[in-house]
Amino acid sequence: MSDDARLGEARPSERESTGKPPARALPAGPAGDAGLRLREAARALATWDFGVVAVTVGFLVVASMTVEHFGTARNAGYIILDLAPILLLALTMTLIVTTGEIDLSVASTVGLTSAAMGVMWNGGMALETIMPVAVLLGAALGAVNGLFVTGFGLPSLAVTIGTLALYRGLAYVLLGDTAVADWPRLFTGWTLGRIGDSAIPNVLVPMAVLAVICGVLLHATPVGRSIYAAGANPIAASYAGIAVGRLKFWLYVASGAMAGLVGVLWTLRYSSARADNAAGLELTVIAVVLLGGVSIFGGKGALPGVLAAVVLLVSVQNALRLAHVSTEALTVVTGSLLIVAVLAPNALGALRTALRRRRTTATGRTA
Amino acid sequence: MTTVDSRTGSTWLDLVLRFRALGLIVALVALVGVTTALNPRFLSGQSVRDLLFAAAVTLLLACGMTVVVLTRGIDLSVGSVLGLSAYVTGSALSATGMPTVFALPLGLAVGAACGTLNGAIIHFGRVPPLVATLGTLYVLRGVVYFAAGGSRINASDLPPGFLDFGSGDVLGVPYLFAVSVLVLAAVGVFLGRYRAGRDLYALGSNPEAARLAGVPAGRRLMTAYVLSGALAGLGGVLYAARFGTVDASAGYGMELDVVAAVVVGGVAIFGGSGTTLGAGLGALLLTVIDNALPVLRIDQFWQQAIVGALILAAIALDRLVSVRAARALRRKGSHV
Amino acid sequence: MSALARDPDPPPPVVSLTGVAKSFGAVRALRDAKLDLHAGEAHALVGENGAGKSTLIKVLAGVHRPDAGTVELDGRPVAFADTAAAIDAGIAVIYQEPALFGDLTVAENLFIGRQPKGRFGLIDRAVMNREAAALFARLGVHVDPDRPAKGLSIADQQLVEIAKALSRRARVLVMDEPTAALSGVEVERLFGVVRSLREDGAAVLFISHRFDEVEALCQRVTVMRDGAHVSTDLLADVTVEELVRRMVGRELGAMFPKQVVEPGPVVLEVEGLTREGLCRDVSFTVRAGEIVALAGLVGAGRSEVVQAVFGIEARDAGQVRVGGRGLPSGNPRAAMRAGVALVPEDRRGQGLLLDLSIMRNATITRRNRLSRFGFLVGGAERRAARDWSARLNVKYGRLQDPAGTLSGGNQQKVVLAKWLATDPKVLVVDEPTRGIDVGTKAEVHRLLSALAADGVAVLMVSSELLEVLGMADRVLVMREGRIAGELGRAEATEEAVMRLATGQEAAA
Amino acid sequence: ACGGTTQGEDDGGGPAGGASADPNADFETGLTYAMLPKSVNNPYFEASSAGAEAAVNALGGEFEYTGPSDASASSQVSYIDTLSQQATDVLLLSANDPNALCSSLEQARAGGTVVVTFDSDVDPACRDLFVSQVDSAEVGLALLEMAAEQIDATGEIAILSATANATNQNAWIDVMEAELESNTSYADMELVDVVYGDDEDEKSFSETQGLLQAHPDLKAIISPTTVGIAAAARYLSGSEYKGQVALTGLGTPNQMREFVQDGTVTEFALWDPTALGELAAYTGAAAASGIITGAEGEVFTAGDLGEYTVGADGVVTLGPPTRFNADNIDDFDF
Ligand SMILES: Nc1ncnc2c1ncn2[C@@H]1O[C@H](COP(=O)(O)OP(=O)(O)OP(=O)(O)O)[C@@H](O)[C@H]1O
Ligand SMILES: Nc1ncnc2c1ncn2[C@@H]1O[C@H](COP(=O)(O)OP(=O)(O)OP(=O)(O)O)[C@@H](O)[C@H]1O
Ligand SMILES: [Mg+2]
Ligand SMILES: [Mg+2]
Repeated sequence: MSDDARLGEARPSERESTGKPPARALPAGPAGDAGLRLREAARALATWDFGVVAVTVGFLVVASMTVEHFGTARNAGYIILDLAPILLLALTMTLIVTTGEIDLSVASTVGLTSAAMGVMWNGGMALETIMPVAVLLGAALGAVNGLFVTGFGLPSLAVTIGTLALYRGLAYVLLGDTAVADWPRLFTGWTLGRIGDSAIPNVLVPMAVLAVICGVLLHATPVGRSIYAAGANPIAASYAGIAVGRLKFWLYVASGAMAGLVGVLWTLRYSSARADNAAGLELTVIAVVLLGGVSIFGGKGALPGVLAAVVLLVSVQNALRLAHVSTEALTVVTGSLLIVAVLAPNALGALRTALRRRRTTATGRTA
Repeated sequence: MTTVDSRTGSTWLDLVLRFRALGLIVALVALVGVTTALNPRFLSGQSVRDLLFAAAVTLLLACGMTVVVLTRGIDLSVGSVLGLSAYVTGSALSATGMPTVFALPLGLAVGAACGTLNGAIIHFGRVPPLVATLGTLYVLRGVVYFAAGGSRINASDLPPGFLDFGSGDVLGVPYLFAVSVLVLAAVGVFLGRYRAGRDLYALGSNPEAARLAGVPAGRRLMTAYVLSGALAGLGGVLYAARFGTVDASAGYGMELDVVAAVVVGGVAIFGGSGTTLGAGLGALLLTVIDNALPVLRIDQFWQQAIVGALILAAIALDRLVSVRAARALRRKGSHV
Repeated sequence: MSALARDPDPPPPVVSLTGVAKSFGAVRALRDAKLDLHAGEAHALVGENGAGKSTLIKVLAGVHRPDAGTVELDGRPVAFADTAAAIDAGIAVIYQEPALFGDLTVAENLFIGRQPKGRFGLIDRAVMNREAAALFARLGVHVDPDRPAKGLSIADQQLVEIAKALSRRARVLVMDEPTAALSGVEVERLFGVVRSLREDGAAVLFISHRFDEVEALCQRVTVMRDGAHVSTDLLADVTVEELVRRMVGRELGAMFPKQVVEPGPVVLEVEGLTREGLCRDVSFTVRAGEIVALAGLVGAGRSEVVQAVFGIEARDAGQVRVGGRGLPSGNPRAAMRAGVALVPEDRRGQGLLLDLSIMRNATITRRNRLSRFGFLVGGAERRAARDWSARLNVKYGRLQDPAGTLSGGNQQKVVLAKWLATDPKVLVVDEPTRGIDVGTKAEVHRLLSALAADGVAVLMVSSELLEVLGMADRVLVMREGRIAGELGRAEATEEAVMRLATGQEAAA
Repeated sequence: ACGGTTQGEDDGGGPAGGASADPNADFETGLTYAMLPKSVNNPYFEASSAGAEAAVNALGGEFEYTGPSDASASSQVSYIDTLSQQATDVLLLSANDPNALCSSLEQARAGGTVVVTFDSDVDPACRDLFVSQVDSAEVGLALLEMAAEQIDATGEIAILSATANATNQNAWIDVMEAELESNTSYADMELVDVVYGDDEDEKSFSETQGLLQAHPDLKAIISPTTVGIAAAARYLSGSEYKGQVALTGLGTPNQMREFVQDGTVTEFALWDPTALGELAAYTGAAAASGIITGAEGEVFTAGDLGEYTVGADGVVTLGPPTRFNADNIDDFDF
């Protein structure tokens, strides 16, 4: 536009105002540029994701050196199998929590889809049709959550506590106290099987694919931007032309569908369709999402951290079992992990600011 | 500007605003009515006593939960705290055979200690409440496991006086329920009519503004979590007194019920608004549902589903009321 | 200096800040700030956006701890641990951004932490509401003390903030752009009250970008630039031009660089627009190349109108057409697709994603256009953001910093940037220069008229009469939700506008 | 695409046949034993583990008692995987689900671990032996018999069970229902309701309340679970129904003692869980030492418990349940 140039000229000292830190423009004192760069680097590194990833890697290394059987490919396989449902549910949960909402009903949705599968199987349907139907059922259940949250504007925590009970209850209505177990080995075998003769479980493939999809969606697409915006300030988001309600609705549908998928995997892995499948898993999923650095108030967080958190939690439990540590300790560790993981970065942050204060005071005096 | 006559056309509106609990009471009455119609025994002395007994503990915890939720917080550790306090008091009573009167203060102390832990982690550690208390939920439960292991405190180990306190009543009102209601009322007054109480609302409504207005956030948050913890501790004592048996799983998974009660009671989950009265009614409503379904001979497998559906219905109703209120407010605030 | 030279033996300052420094990460908000406040004086503090004014008073108010420098009260050095300490020391602050408790009643907002007590230390609500009502009466405004603060317009919120500060009967009253959202009438009343406080011996610090107000209220003025003290004089000794030069360190072009352009075809048509209880039967048109202003007293319903035009709020009746095509009610996306942009009045509430980075904020409205094959990769966003912050001279540390860390005015610039970036056919701006310093204000005005010259239809809501008169081709004056009259550029004078706005026309 | 996989096309792997047994072999020493209960922190399993540990010490092996804190199949799977990596010789398991554990158990057995289930069985194809506290029929009949004696075989009865999918409880309930149908001497007894306390004290407690309110004419409650019967007894003893409504089922003497003494409960039954654990350990040892393979008819000696014979499907049965009443209850302590 013709006036841009003029706008530019309007300010002779444009360099100063085009976003170089004022600290550069002003005499920066003895600490100087080098010090500044150091601090910038430090800040860049001290992001939450980095913290969790680092801790996870560190743990894996130490554990495989100290804990017998931990470092083996076989054990890695078990770990992946164990974390699969948590990780899958955490993917969509991350998206939802980033918009400032929550979905406590995921585990119950898994249970209900699993029970439904059992009923359909007993009804003589083909597994090839049952599986997609189960995923669709999950999506529908998610849509119900979405409707209550976005349509009627009810607090998602309340709604999904309600559906947590409702869906679990319906699961019992469907299957009661029975369990459906005669699943074809062809399929149950696949869920436990390994790729070729490697130690890598088959389930890793869909997991990886879905993780990448969610990661890209959240971090490299307009939708992702909208998700963060909706979480940071819904009003401003709608002023920016984002259909916040619709966005959240579809995220709930996605979460439901994901739970449906997990229901299928769960049923086949344990070759047992039961009303109480995955009971209580929701808290674990929330735990890893928070551990992964996603803000419960929305607008903050990233997927890599969450993925690392899942690996960390599951492998810690695995290592403790291998090390013959009692269940009690396992519970305590899980909890402490959650707290410490959040405490530590804060403590570091406090330390850094303290340091910086002393530095700048020094420069302040010399200035 | 907003030229407003604070009185005109706002009588029912004020009622609703001051008394959001209206919808709940309606629901409660309706439910009891229907149940009694179908099975008169539901209002027989025995079953009413049972109902009040069952409500007592949830009521207490919901009361504490309200206080923290008002500050934009949440306390998921209540179930574990209850378990810990129940076990500690139980074993103290059975082991040392100390007089029953000391049970309450002991339980309160245990709970308050846990609350202090939560508060410290949240305030000094700057850990979001949900994370912190989800953590202590695990940690404290683990502690209970350590302490209790596979052992179990049986009614026979507990002093009869304590059990009498658990099952006795005045004029048909169980002691336990009476205790809960007294606590509820006290906390209600504290929140509604004392400066410190109002500060909690302020903190939840707009933390940054609270800081600018010089509200002592640290002290208030601590108060909230210690209170919540202490009440959960007290709940533990009532639990032990009522059931006489305490094992490592006491209060397991209770947190979600309590949160449900609070939310159904119309306490805003993101802080700033709500009353203990509402939360209490929420707790009562859920307990009545739990007790009514078996009485109505509703198939076991349907019960949980129905509870869920009713929770949804309750919050939807509450929402309806508050939306009405907001719209009226708008009109009230406008000037054309 | 000169101020004190004039006065044979000056009383010791009530408050004096010296050598104050404060940094936020890489940003050095204050380097070497200095300020003296005397009892019974109204002291103006002026400076560009981001000069450090708000930060300085936040140091005084105990919000921030200074990295270096001293704060003295009655000549005694103090270090406020928190805001409570400062409040106890008799310092009351009206912050730049209203910070109310939406869930509490207006009265409780005023008295939080010091509510009047009755028996057993219980809060006495009746007394509290009475005192609140009295305060508002003193300000000559009517806000129901018993209604929740939620839903108050930005203006009413600011009035509540003012009442809050006044109610503390402080010895030091600090006002950070209290008038930004107010219009003439409220401002006059406010000044009346402030003067009486000053005569009672209170020291008043007044931050504003409106020099007419500064001259109307203050005796002395301190100029800040880049976080440092520049000068302190008696107002009588300096001209506005001189002050502006010291603030921005250069000469300023015309304040209202209005370009006369031949208006093109009608782009925006509003017909019989009605929103229950907020505005009624509003009709007007805006042609390409035109700047049309919506003037009126605060609360006249202007924001409601423009919000309905953009579709934020559904309209109860009426039509909105852009380029002849009707817009669906309550659908901002459709409005954006039709080429409408709205710069909302409440930048923090409606404009910004405070926790997200400056970059995200500046590019969120263009997230789709900036994406390649549906993916946002590479530096497209970064380039766009840097480019636009440069055009509007946003002063920031790093593009990744949260927008919330920007100074008030710079936040406003980011909001402008994100909407101008969509190069709209119809640009609707609600209080576009609220809290923006003179330099930038001139640029925004230049920008608006340049956009008009390019054939954009501009609809401007402003409470600042000079701005309205300086920029508008036509002025629509609203009163109590209705359009009270329309004035051409020629007939639009302060008197004419105020008469329509206040409804004295009938009397005259 | 293809016709589709539907029921019946496939049946799980058959029982693990294999090496022939050598009845005269000695018990190997130095074996590692792991006991995996439904969930830890449960007094009943604590008792079993005590018995098993004693046996293992006698056999000169290593004993570990480990398991999840929640009684869910999925968490048991993780523990089985862990144990099979550590190549435990003998796994003593009480299963939370008859099928969910199979694939993990198969891997464990492939790694040479002998899998002996006790208290609650899995699909016979997935384990070597099952040590049954009693056979389902006997328990079901005994429970019904006790109830009948206490209400002289007339009136409404109800059942307060554990979780809705508890394998053994459901088996016993089936037996009772069948018996009520067939046996004429129970003609005047009617089973009006089955409710589930999920083996949670509190839930069982309120379910009992519900039962009594829903069925004013209820004569007896049968609770085939230690948690349930204790909770029910405690409710009854504190309510107006005390003495009016009979209560029987499976409970531990220590929990029920006071209620037998105060007349709330006349008679209830249980096997000795300690002995059960002990037998499980010996069975595992025998199988690991090649003394038995799990085939029907094989015989082995379980320490001072005496001699036992492997029944059909590799089931070893402890014996009929012990009945406890005012006369004998003080002779037991578990
Ligand atoms: N909390 C914060 N974190 C980081 N930077 C900050 C923070 N607060 C202020 N700043 C920076 O400090 C500088 C001064 O901000 P300040 O709000 O004092 O300016 P101001 O003089 O009030 O401007 P305006 O007239 O627009 O209000 C700005 O560059 C701003 O970006
Ligand atoms: N969300 C709301 N809820 C209730 N009343 C509102 C709301 N928004 C605005 N109002 C009222 O509607 C009237 C017009 O609103 P507003 O003050 O925005 O008009 P305005 O002319 O744009 O004033 P301003 O100069 O503040 O923009 C005012 O009385 C205001 O109090
Ligand atoms: Mg400012
Ligand atoms: Mg406005």
